[in-house]
Amino acid sequence: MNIPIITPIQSTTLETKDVKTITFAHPAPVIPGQFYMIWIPGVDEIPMSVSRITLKTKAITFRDVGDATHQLFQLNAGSHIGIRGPYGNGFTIAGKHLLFVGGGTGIAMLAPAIEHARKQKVKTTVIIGVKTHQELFFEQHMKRTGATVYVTTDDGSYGEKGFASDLAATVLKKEHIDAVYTCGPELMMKTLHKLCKHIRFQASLERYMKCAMGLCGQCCVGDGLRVCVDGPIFDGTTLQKITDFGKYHRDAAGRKIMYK
Amino acid sequence: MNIPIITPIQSTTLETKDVKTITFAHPAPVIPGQFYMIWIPGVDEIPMSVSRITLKTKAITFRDVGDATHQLFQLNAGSHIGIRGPYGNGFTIAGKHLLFVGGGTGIAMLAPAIEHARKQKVKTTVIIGVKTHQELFFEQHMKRTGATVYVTTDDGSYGEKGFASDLAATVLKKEHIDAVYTCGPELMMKTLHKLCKHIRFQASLERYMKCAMGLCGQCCVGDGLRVCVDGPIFDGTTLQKITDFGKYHRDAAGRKIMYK
Amino acid sequence: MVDISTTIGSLRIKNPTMLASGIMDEDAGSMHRMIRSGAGAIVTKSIGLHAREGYPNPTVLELEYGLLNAMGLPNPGIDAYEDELQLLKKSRVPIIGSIYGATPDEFARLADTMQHCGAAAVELNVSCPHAKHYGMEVGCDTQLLYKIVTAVTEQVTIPVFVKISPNVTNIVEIASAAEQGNADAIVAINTVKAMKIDLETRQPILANKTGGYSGRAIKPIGVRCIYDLAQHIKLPLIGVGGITTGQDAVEYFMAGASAVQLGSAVYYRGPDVFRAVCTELKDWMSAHGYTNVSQLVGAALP
Amino acid sequence: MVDISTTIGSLRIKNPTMLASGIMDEDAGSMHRMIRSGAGAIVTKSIGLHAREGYPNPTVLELEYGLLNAMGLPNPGIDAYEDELQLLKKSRVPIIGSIYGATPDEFARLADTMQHCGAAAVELNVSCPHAKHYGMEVGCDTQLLYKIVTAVTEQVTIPVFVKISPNVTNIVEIASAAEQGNADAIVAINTVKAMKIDLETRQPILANKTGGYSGRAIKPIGVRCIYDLAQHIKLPLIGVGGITTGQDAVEYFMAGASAVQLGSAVYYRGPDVFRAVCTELKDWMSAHGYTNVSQLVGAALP
Ligand SMILES: Cc1cc2nc3c(=O)[nH]c(=O)nc-3n(C[C@H](O)[C@H](O)[C@H](O)COP(=O)(O)OP(=O)(O)OC[C@H]3O[C@@H](n4cnc5c(N)ncnc54)[C@H](O)[C@@H]3O)c2cc1C
Ligand SMILES: Cc1cc2nc3c(=O)[nH]c(=O)nc-3n(C[C@H](O)[C@H](O)[C@H](O)COP(=O)(O)OP(=O)(O)OC[C@H]3O[C@@H](n4cnc5c(N)ncnc54)[C@H](O)[C@@H]3O)c2cc1C
Ligand SMILES: Cc1cc2nc3c(=O)[nH]c(=O)nc-3n(C[C@H](O)[C@H](O)[C@H](O)COP(=O)(O)O)c2cc1C
Ligand SMILES: Cc1cc2nc3c(=O)[nH]c(=O)nc-3n(C[C@H](O)[C@H](O)[C@H](O)COP(=O)(O)O)c2cc1C
Ligand code: FES
Ligand code: FES
Repeated sequence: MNIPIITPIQSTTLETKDVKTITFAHPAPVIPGQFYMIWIPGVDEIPMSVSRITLKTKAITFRDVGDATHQLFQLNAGSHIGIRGPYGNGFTIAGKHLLFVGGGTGIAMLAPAIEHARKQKVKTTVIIGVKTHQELFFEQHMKRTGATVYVTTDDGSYGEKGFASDLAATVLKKEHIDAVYTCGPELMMKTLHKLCKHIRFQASLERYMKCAMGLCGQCCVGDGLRVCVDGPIFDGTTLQKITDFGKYHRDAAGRKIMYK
Repeated sequence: MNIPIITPIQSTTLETKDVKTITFAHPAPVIPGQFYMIWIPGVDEIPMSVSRITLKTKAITFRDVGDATHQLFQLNAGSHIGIRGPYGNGFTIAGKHLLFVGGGTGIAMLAPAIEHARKQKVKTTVIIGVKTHQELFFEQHMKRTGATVYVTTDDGSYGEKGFASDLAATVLKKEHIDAVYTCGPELMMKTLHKLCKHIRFQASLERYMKCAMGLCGQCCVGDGLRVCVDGPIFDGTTLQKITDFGKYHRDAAGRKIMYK
Repeated sequence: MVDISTTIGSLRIKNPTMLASGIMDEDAGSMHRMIRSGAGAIVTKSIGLHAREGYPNPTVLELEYGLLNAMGLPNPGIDAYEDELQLLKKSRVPIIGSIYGATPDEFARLADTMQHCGAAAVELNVSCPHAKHYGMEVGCDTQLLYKIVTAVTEQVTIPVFVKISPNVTNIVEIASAAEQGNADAIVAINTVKAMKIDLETRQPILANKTGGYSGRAIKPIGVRCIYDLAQHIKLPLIGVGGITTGQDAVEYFMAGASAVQLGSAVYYRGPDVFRAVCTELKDWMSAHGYTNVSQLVGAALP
Repeated sequence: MVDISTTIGSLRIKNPTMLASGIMDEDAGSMHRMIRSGAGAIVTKSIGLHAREGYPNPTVLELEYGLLNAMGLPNPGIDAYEDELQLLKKSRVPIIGSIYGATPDEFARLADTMQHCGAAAVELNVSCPHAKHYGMEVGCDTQLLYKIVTAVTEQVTIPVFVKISPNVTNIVEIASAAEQGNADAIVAINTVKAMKIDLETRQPILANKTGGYSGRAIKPIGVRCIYDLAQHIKLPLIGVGGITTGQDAVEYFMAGASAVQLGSAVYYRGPDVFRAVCTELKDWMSAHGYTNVSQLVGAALP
């Protein structure tokens, strides 16, 4: 059986004015980078990466961007959502000094990987890139892991002014980084990918998902790679062969939508 | 799954002019008294008790009495039959001196129980009742187990003249018997049952069977006892409550057929 | 306190688990055992005017996820069956007489006898998928079905249930014909047409070659049928098909059924399945704050 | 030596396992992966004249013994899909263009484009059980179906397959209409109407409420459909429904299919299922002394 299991929300945290974290009981093991399908009964079912992993609970952190996320945003402790998963492959975390680059809400799904790295006492640098200070979240949380945390804002309202990828380029020049992990706008990840020709690289892709079971083909990239099963994490070599990476994704009808 | 598995016949033995033993590979454990459903493809599927049990092979022994048994009778080593089972409960063999009474082909299904008792070094008396000498089989086989074997023939052509139940009455008077096991014509078993008010008694019933899985109700006796699952072996106390025992059975349509 | 009694029109039953037709119901003893096992009502084997031996074996198989059968409507005929029913006259659990025939007149005569034998209701089997001239062949012809149901409802005063097949293009149309004929309830579903081939002998295993699929595999099909019917038919519905646990029963109730029937589950969980399902149902209801089956009926409808 | 190539009318395929419509076939990359995974032919997602987003999620569930889906025919529309097909033009594995529409004219236009894009055949989806105005709604009306098939066969020169539904009273009647319209093969079956209700929220889980049941649970239903069709229809048959192993394929062949399609098995066993099924098929055939698929086709027929 692979159907949504109705689960009560344990707690919610408002991270910014439009970003929320929802915690619920889910005792199954989850690898950082994996995701759930979250059913908002009567509305929609959408993919959400795991943003916090404990033995018995898991959390998701998301931005209110549309129908389903907006409904989800209204829910509070005690409300019920349907959970199926975890799905996908998750990150492979290895190396002596790791760089994590999160753009926008991307930092949410990197957080468990960063926590994991820090628990292994791995030297960890984190760049959180947001448009403006109000959109920033998880900075303190990441600092508490012992990672070195930089923030960039497009408008310079906090931290360094500029793009996360620019700062990443600087870090990559200065430090010896073994691996780069990223989640964020695909064009940002594409830029990072180009910087990481000789560094191990893993990026988490987002594609429209329906089954999340590797069957319907809705989420495919490249030569039939299913983001829901073969991803969402792809490494640099694989991304090299995915010609659509950074170029286009597809909508619910399967039409190409170019990134710009 | 509970479907006939096609199995080649390993060997056949002619026991009398119309009784045959068929041996086939079947590694599953079988309790003496249990039966198989034997599929003769294109003809019928019929219940047959196990007449010989080894670790890897099993046998059935049957009389050519109608359509299906006649077709089965023609088959030789290498022919294929379908096997499902074993089904039913089997005998509970316990006591210091046991009496087995087989009427007609009934001795066939008692044989594994007798062998089992003798392997446990239990004192065993066997009565084989047949109409006439030509119908006798398994006498030597039973003797080789070390049991005391008596034969009765209705016409006196061999052994003692008379009914198996008459001889059983004599044995029960002379010896201290702990338990009686029987298979044969139901009226004979009914007579024995009356003799065994104070002795542990187990009889194997035959009823028309269809599913053999306890579902269709075709084989039911008494208050809904399914011969295929709750039997075919019933003990004296249970038989006491089965008002149809020795009175009638039912045909394929469920009509009562009186014993006479 | 949880009350699991339910009503199907004017028929009240102590618990909503009925024995489905064709399972452990050819003789009084078997039906009595099912009563003792906790069934809320008993549906008899489908009985015709004359004795029928049914098909040769194999007649029943267990496949991976369900059962497959082609019994061929074996039954001793209504006259012989009367004797069985007489023995159950004192039963406080309702006996529902399942009958099959080819014409309105046959159905009416059978129903009449069932009523005389004390049946609390009759169930018209117009849905057996594998008997020439009977069952589905009758039940897919809406005009004939209408005539049959009318003939029966005019003949007897006990409630008339019509058991319909999922093997049709439009199940609502069939049920409507029964509704127009004044049926008191719709029972759905009978088995789904299916088959199993033995690869070694290159032949269908059932003697009748094709048969009817039942058990857990067909539950999603049965639930859908009840859900569709509930949206278009005003009659009470009785759900059948793959019900094996108390939760399965809840699913059928939510789809719109007022009671359920269990067939294959008697194989999967033994005759005690009725008591088990009732316990599971009560437990589920009290854990979820329901006190009455009627609160569940149709809960998932739009 | 075992030869598992097969023919469906004039179409010869290297192995008899085709990718079923709707699975991993919305874009050229996916289809290319399925080709690399060993599929003998690819059936595209069902494509219409215009883009369709399909139903909201949940659209696919795994039930106990099979899958349940109500995608709602999502597709980018034939114009956008042309680009995908262009990328497969060099493929040596036949691409079969699945199309859906509401009228004969729509089907004919779609078929025409498919032919221009290099499709080796078209498959008319007149059997999707959960899309208003399309699929089954079209395929259950024998007159409309006849007109659609005729329109398509008059329009294109490539073979025309018609994929039919098991959710009908008489599947042979439907296939006959297609046969009369000059179809080249019948594909059976599409999914079986079914549903799943969530007990906690008291609502159907699929956004579309009801959907289509596929996978292992429906194999006995699909085999029966092919077996019935094979006895009444002269066209080559393609079996679909629950095929997961080589032995499942053998069962469909014996029932009368000349080739098979795999859908849900891609979930159960991964994309490599095509290669696995072919290996199992070859092993079974050589163990049983068969050298050619045609020796199996219809072996279980009376
Ligand atoms: C593997 C994966 C992990 C994700 N993790 C997160 C996360 O941790 N936090 C977060 O905020 N967002 C995450 N997303 C994105 C999130 O799924 C979408 O923002 C959400 O589905 C939007 O739904 P909506 O109804 O609110 O928006 P809509 O108004 O329906 O659409 C807004 C946009 O969201 C996307 N979207 C809508 N439905 C889906 C769907 N079924 N699958 C994928 N994308 C869809 C489309 O691109 C659409 O254009 C993830 C996406 C994927 C594929
Ligand atoms: C549990 C059990 C174990 C049996 N073990 C043996 C055995 O070891 N040796 C042996 O010779 N016989 C045994 N029988 C009897 C055997 O099954 C029948 O002799 C056989 O079925 C006759 O089939 P037929 O087609 O040859 O005869 P038919 O001409 O069909 O019928 C002859 C009689 O056999 C009986 N019969 C037919 N079909 C069935 C059926 N499906 N189930 C039960 N009875 C049937 C009927 O009473 C019928 O009147 C056993 C029966 C049962 C119930
Ligand atoms: C062995 C067997 C015999 C059946 N006989 C009948 C019958 O005589 N009349 C009838 O209406 N339905 C008959 N059915 C169908 C069941 O009553 C029921 O509709 C079907 O099996 C689905 O329910 P289930 O999944 O609980 O078994 C029979 C089913 C089985 C398995
Ligand atoms: C997710 C999914 C999507 C499907 N989409 C289509 C489709 O677009 N067109 C079509 O003709 N059949 C479609 N089908 C039906 C399959 O092609 C196939 O007929 C059915 O699933 C039975 O085969 P299976 O048991 O091997 O899956 C779909 C099935 C599934 C599971
Ligand atoms: S969402 Fe269906 S294959 Fe990935
Ligand atoms: S033979 Fe069916 S219950 Fe015994």
